[in-house]
Amino acid sequence: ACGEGDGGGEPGGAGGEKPYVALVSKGFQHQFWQAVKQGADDAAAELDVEVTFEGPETETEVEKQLTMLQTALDKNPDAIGYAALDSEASIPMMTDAESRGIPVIAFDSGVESEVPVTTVSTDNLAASAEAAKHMAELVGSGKIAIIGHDQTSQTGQQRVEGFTQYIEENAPEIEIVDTQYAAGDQLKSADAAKAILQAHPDLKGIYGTNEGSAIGVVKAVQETGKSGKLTVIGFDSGKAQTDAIRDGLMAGAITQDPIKMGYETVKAAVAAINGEEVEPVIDSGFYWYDKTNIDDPEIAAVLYE
Amino acid sequence: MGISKSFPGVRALDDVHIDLRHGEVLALVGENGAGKSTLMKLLAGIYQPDAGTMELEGAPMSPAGPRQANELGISVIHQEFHLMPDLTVAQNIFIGREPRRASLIRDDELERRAGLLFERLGIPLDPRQPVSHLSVAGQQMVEIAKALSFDARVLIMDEPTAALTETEVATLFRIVRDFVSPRTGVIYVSHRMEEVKEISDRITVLRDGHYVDTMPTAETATRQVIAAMVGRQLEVGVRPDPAAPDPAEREVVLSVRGLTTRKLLKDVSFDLHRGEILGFAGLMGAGRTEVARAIIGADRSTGVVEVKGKRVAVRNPADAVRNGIGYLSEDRKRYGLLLDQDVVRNVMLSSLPGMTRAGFVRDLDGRRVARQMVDQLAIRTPSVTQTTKNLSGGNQQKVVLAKWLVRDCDVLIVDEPTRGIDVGAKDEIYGLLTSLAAQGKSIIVISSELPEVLRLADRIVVMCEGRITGTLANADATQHDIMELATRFGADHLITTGDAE
Amino acid sequence: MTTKTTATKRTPTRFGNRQQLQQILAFAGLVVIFGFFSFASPYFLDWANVKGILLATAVTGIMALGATFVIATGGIDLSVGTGMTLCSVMTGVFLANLGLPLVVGVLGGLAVGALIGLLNGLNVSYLRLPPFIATLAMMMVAQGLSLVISGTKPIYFSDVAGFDELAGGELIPGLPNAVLIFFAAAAIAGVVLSKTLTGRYALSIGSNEEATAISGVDVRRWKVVIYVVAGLFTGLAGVVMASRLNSAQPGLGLGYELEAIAAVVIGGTSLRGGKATILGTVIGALIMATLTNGLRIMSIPQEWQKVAVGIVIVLAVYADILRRGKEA
Amino acid sequence: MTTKTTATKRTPTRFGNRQQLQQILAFAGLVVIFGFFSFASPYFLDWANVKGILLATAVTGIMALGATFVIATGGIDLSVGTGMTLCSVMTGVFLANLGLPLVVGVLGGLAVGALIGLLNGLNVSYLRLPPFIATLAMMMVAQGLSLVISGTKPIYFSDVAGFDELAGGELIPGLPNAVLIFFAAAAIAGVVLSKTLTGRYALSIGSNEEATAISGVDVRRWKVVIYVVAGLFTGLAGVVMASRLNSAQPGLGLGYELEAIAAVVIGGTSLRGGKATILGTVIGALIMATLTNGLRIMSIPQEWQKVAVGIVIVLAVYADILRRGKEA
Ligand SMILES: Nc1ncnc2c1ncn2[C@@H]1O[C@H](COP(=O)(O)OP(=O)(O)OP(=O)(O)O)[C@@H](O)[C@H]1O
Ligand SMILES: Nc1ncnc2c1ncn2[C@@H]1O[C@H](COP(=O)(O)OP(=O)(O)OP(=O)(O)O)[C@@H](O)[C@H]1O
Ligand SMILES: [Mg+2]
Ligand SMILES: [Mg+2]
Repeated sequence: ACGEGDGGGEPGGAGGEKPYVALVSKGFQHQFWQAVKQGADDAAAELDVEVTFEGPETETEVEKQLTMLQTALDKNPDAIGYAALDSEASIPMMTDAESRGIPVIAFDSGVESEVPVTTVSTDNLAASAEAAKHMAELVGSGKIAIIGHDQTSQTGQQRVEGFTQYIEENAPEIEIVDTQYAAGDQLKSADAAKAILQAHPDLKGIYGTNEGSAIGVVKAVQETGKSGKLTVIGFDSGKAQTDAIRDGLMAGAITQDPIKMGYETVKAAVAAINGEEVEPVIDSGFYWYDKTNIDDPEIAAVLYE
Repeated sequence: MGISKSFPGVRALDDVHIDLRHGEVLALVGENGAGKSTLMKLLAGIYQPDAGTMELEGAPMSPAGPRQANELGISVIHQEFHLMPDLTVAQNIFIGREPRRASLIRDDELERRAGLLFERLGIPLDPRQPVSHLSVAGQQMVEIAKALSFDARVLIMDEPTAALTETEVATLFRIVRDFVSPRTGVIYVSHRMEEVKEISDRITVLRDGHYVDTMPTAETATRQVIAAMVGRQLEVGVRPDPAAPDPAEREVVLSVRGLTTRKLLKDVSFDLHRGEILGFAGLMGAGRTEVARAIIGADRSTGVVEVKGKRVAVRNPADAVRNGIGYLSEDRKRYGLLLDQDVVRNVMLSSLPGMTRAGFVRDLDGRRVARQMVDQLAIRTPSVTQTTKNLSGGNQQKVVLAKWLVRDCDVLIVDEPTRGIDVGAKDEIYGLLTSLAAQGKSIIVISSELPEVLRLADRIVVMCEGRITGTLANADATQHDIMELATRFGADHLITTGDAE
Repeated sequence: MTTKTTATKRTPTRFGNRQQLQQILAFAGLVVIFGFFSFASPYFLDWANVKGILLATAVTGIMALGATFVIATGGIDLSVGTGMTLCSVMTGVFLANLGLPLVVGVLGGLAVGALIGLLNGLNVSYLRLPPFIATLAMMMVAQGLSLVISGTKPIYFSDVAGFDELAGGELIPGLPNAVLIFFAAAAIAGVVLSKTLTGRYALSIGSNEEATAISGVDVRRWKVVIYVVAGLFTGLAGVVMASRLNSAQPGLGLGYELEAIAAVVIGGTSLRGGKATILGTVIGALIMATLTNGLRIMSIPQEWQKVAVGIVIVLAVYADILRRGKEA
Repeated sequence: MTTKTTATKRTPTRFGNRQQLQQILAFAGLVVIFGFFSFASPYFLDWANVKGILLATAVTGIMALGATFVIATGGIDLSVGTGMTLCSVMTGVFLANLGLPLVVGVLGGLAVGALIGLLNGLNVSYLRLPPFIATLAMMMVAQGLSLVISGTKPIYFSDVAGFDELAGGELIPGLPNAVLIFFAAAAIAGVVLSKTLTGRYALSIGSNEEATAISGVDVRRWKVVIYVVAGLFTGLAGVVMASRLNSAQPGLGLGYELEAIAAVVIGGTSLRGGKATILGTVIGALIMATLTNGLRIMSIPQEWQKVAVGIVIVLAVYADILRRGKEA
């Protein structure tokens, strides 16, 4: 990615003076993506660049996202941040970006292409294995279930896969009896979790793979009056989830560091615009948090309301 | 063994037989709901008989559907229109028979054929016009043209003239006479006895789903036919002596001044007095319906409408009804009925707010009123909760009339009020309207049947081309006078019969 | 006057009875589905599970009640889903942000629903927009406004005492209030549809709008009223949703409109208008929720669940058509 | 024979001409929107961006073409979105998994679309299911099957030489094939709608189904044909989508049906049936894509974009209604 070519390297963007970084994410109305946006905005203020942020409604809308990416390219930004819903579908556009001389920073998940100068992401497989590790410790043995948030996206699949793999390899006495998906919708996740609880009255734990799923599970446990009898493990944060952990309804959850993810993405983009070297992979990290460490400054900093 | 056909709760036809001879016009008459249309639908393959057989030129015939009936040479003009409003006239006529080249429809050829057909029949319609732009009479003409576009041996016409004025009826009769040949025949269903007299060779009478008799037209008096239809002697009423004092001297209830619409009406002005029946006569398209629609605010117009001396702003029919003006449309299917709802709901529709208590609709009242109306108008229906779609044409018309009788407006505008209603009931309705006027209601009767206008009206307004060409007191009016006023604008006849040249 | 009244003697059944019979029979599909799952899974008939099904029906069910009115006129309401969300969010603003009293907040939520309905109604009546377009636009506007107003963050009711009891409490022990509210709303909707001018005119307009207008009904005004009534149900759904989640989730709602409309249509209401029953809508909503629940209880893989639901809907509606065909 | 025909005299313009005029005027809304954005953003009128808009229109546009036929009959097709996905996935199975020749795979994709249409048509015609229900069920079944068949993972065409060129190549330099295919499909759809029996009967059925049947048209059979035609367009959309993404994404598709139907309705086709124009549908699809693109180019925050799109749709359709009202 270098600044040669017609217009691509010139300071473009809406303002015309500040460098302009367009971020195309996987979503925009979920709390997680809003936190990424916040990190990006922080960096933008700090580094004096202009940032826009958008993403499709759900994490299945690969084509919508490509159209967004296309529009973003047409706005002639100085750099692009891109969280690919499909790691291959955007390859032609990566080439397009390269030919226009616009550097690309991948975030959240990678792209099957040499074009992105770096990838800022959480290792979802490792993160969900961490969730599994805690589940195994807390449950010991018996039946557990998973409420997934998305059956087809890479993230959605990895959050289930990493968890399942860990249980299979490290906790043979635990059985995953069911995995249902409910689109991250709290109400639908609650209904799904209740149905599973009904079918498996001796269930000992449920893992929800994102904020909506996890809160839905908590709701289900509350509504079936099984509070305390069941180990609930969640993912991401948000007020409802942190409250549930404080109240003991949820044993704990994995949090990524979305703010850092957004921040690092923009920081890397600015570095690329200025022609500086960037690390090929930037790990934005993840943490396990529960009642005991929820108020640690290190954790509190990465949790969003 | 005759033909039988039942519907839930109704035995529409019970052991009925008719025979149509080569080269004749057979009239089929009977009261509303006698089963005429049902019989015609059996011949057309729309219904299958429960029992009985049909033969065509000696060979057994049982059309499984309308198309098969067409192929057998049976062509039908149904009482209810079967038109596609969004398609053009030509597209409607040739639906299912589109000329094609390389599987593409040739609309130019379609229009040419339709044009030729209209020329042959003397029907002044534009083949390229969408049917939704046509008046009821225009739609009826399309149906007629469509039926005649087939190479038919048997032509069935179920009340084809109900929406037509005399000039078009003359055209139609010429068409029928042209059609009849030694290898063809016509079955003609009508409630208009003069027409039956004029056009038919024999008359078959149905009553209550049963066969009554077949009589040669030339040797039968109308009185006898009517007696056979209703099963007793019936006095056909004459216009009662004009009420005294002359209604035209009472106070004006509705005054219309300078009513003008962009499309047709020019400066229409008239007064309607209390207790008066005002007739509106004119040819098809003269604008009588337009006057009514303009008054009730269904169409945009300029001009002044005063009710009891006070100027009123009528922006929509709801305003009109609020001011005591009700309008019964000539197009009962489109503007009259809730076809998929029952008699009770139809009858209650205009009067609903008056039939509530504490905001709740009193359905018992509605049912009582509906029963009353069913009795009063002799509506033939298995129950007041029958869906109106399943009623015979004439009975549907009675339901619409009942709706307005229940509403009890001071001014009632009735547009072709007896369309499709049998002779007996017609007289009942005439009596009813006359007694309403006697009670002090004011009524405007728009009708294409001059005898009807002459029978009912105190005064007659004649229209031509959107203008009022004259107002006649009934005593002075003759059919001839009216026709002259109705064709005031010279050679501009809407439909001219072939021999007029 | 003639006295020929062969008519009345030809009525074998009283219509009233027949209609009741029909509606009772409409349960059949639901009963078969229930029977099947009870047989297939020992857990299905537990009261806890039945309660779960009812609870899952409540929110979509309330939306479907409102949609029934609009569909009765021959229209369609695509704004029920995100409209419901906007009502939740506004309830959140009233209660959690502004700290208004509970009753005021709840009424406020309903009022927002009525306002959504009012705008839909005005657009349909006076701008003569097709209902599909008017409510599609409203669907987008409501979705956008929910996000703008909430700042794309959930609004929590944790500090609003008693709000979660609204839907989650059990006035009748064992039966969550959400379900109670749904049934009460259904009863009201039933009366409104069949016994008030609003309902009657909705059906008349759906049956034949032009004839209704010529009969002296101010169709435009009544259409607005009908959409406002639908909006009130949307508002109620929003409040119940917010109470159930004890938070207003601005991102939710899209897709609920299809579920609600599906419930209405499965219940036998015709999208062409003129025919609608509230009992049908309730049953339609129950069928949808029961199917989803039953298949989950049986641990059918998610992807097959979709296929199964699709097929069962076809069968259920076809059975209903056969049954009605026989009676007619 | 008289030649004075009052009826003709009152029809000033030939129907054909007027309709053409109307369609040309329908561009107005689009032109205004285009004009506004060109003024508002310097990047908007770049060929690259216009190309982007056209590309974004292509897939939904092709689906909308098919939906136009169903809507012309007075029906609705909710299965275009996930049906399209199933066609992508099956194309993937044919080409990537089974390694069939390119042409066979593409025709196979279309055939799957036709099969979806066939099932919809049979359900609507012979089981007499309301189109809403039949296609809703198909929407679910297709979604489920896409996931089942693909094993919930995308199928990549990386090894299928030339497949991505299908949509991504540029036969006419500067214009992606996807756009070319869309325009070609629109031309074909236009001819089919206005010049073949399929189209004529679709409009006729939508205008008055009973009358069409009584006129001797085998309505049930033709409805099946019409749904199959719609299905073929769904299939084409699936192939183009797969080629554009160079992969079949099984999770995609839900929600596209609303966009497609919206494009049709914005284009002036009535959901009551009987009235439909292909040019309208194309314009409708372009309006939707242009709006979304323009607002993005202007960097309007995403939540406000929704609100703006909703309002502009109301305005555009209202302007269209006013214009048509004046002419009538
Ligand atoms: N589809 C139907 N379902 C139920 N009843 C029907 C149906 N069609 C007709 N009927 C009933 O059958 C009887 C005969 O109806 P039909 O239409 O043949 O009468 P008609 O002689 O044509 O009367 P009109 O002069 O009023 O047109 C009527 O009582 C009518 O209510
Ligand atoms: N809904 C309509 N749309 C368009 N044109 C119409 C409509 N109704 C009537 N017209 C046309 O307006 C003209 C005036 O018709 P109108 O109905 O007022 O005449 P009329 O005197 O009542 O005669 P009739 O009812 O016998 O046709 C006719 O030429 C008719 O074709
Ligand atoms: Mg009849
Ligand atoms: Mg008239």
